[in-house]
Amino acid sequence: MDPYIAGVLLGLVLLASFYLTGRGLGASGATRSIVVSGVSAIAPNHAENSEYFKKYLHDESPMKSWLVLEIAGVIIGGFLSGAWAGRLKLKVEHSPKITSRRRIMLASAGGLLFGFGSQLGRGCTSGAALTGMATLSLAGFVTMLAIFGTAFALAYFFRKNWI
Amino acid sequence: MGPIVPLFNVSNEINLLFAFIIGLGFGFVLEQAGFSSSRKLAGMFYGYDITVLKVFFTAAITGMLGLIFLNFMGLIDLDIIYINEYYITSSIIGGIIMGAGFIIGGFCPGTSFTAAAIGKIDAMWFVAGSIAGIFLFGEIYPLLESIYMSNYEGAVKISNILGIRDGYFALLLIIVASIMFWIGELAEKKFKREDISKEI
Amino acid sequence: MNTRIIISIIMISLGSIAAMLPKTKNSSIQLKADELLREMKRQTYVISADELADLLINQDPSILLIDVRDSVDYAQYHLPGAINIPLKELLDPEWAPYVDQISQKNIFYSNGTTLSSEAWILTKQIGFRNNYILGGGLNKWFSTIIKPEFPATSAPSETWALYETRKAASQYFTGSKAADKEENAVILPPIPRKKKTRVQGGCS
Amino acid sequence: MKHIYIISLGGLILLMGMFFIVVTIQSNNHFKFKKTAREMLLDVTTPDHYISFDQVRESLNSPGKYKLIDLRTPKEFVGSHIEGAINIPFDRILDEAHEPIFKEDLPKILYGESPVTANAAWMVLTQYGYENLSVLNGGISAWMNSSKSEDTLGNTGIRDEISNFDYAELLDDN
Repeated sequence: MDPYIAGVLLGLVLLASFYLTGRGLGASGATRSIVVSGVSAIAPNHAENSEYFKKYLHDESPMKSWLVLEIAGVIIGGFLSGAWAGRLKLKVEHSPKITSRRRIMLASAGGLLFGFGSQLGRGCTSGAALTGMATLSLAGFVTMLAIFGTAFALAYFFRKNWI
Repeated sequence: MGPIVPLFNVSNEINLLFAFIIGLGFGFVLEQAGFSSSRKLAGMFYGYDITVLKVFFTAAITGMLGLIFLNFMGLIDLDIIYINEYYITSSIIGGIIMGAGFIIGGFCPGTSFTAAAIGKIDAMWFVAGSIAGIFLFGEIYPLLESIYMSNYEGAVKISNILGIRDGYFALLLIIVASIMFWIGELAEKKFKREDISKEI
Repeated sequence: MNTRIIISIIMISLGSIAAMLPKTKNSSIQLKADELLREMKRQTYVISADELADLLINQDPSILLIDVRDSVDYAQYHLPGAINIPLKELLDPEWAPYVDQISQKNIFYSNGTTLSSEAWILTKQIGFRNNYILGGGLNKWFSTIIKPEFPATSAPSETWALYETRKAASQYFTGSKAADKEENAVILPPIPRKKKTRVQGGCS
Repeated sequence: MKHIYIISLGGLILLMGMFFIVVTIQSNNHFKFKKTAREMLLDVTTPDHYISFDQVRESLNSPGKYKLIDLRTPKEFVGSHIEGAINIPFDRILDEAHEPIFKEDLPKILYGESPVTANAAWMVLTQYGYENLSVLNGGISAWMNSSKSEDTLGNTGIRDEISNFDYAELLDDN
């Protein structure tokens, strides 16, 4: 699909989300709900008195939150689109220069950084940057510039992993 | 008259149904745009494939123009729409850490779920990593609380800060985006990577 | 034709239109003159004295009587369970939880219908819902419910039936039990409508 | 050649956009109230817009200096009305046709079946921006039988809001 058309479609999905529910898209919030429900399942008292997690332990279960349902939709939507385009295949995608083991290490390290950063920045590229820019919020633009700026700055040091 | 859920007191279950349907669209479009491949995502930083830039900015601009026109026609009430709160230090530091995570991991949370859905094992590891990252943040939160909460500016809009109308700022952003698209396409020709683009 | 140029041209022209849009403060709830006129014409907001007597006798918990006269008249006499919001304080924020809510039925009343319909017109046009008025006010209430006039002997049976119900109602309101009705008339705590608060969202 | 096609596409969108803005602004401002609810509340809580029957009777003998407006339905108007009055039914007061009448800077007196409808019309018209409007302090029926006996009220209180009973005392003796 032509990227511009995909961009317009994504914009319309974002608009539909605003019109229907008054809030934009998000992703890292769902991962946090997974973590919160995991921690409260394994060590309930620890979750109760942990400064950060208890904020998300209000009455109903953390898994019954807006973002978790949205991410469930994302996974199924992605699967359908992959199936339709014939891209369903279990594999590790990596540049020929690195081994898949190294790629997996990098991916999990990147995930760790992104998870940590998304909590600190109150949202990831879709939650804070994309939604923030659509509503013209300053936080959106600052987060977007910080994410893309740092990525561009560090690109040189990690070029072997990609090119 | 939007937004529907808050204005018409729609029940939570229907709100969650909306979330699922919106998620379906979100996931489908992300995958169709090719965001399920980390090498395509990283292409933007190395110039060989700037799909991310095109999709991301076109989506943001479409959403922005949509909100402006709907508001003008009285079909949506912008006082109720969620606008991200702006905490200066945590937005910047958080963004920097996320930027590093982006260039190292190759995904962002939304795209990692999409990629994991079509079988990318590295994306699954990315999700596992982000779970660990969030857990880590939760554990050392008391140390970071001061940074997390410092200089709160409220849900401030960039057009208010610059003192111009929303539509006016949208026009400026569109012009800047068009220039970036043009430069991006030049870069794509210059840093052409035949070997990668046929793989993705 | 390269899609980038098409998309850019379309977006630039849409953007320049957006730039020309005036700053609209679309208060989504301010009624226009013709809309208000239509609402007034429909008269769906008027409750008759008989209906009110019925509601009070059945102790319908969802109604709240609001006396829009000033405090002197209110102190002299007010309907059981009524609260006093003088007309000039109607739009004060302190009364907003009572006047701007969607869970209960407010019934404005005054001696006649002038003050109560003024109160209704002012609240209706700024989007407050569930507000009604007592048709005829206390004058009508007393002349029909408290002191129902004796129908002519030749009157049809319905007027007799109506007279009987009104006589019973009058007993209810003025009989021996009337006194304690004053004290235990519970005044509903206001259930404020979740007004235009910002939706919670994002990933924070 | 291609570029002209593109420029015209952009120009076309621009023109459509301009037309669309003008139309929406036009329809948006149509029938918009000039005064806010709070301003109206102040006007209403200082009820100096009522005119007593005597004042109207005096002005009857100087035609042309005032305008009487009957808000009832044409049928009722034909039945009986104060002489010299013109008929604008309540739900037609905002029609364009009647705009010149309300725009005249003559004192305009509204009356109807009951002073409540006249007062309601007065509120809508005043908030809509018309000036020099007042309300007959009583309905047409009260005016009809008051013309014989002299008018006791003057324009001190709103006739409709006077309590016909002494409520408290009435309840005690029951």
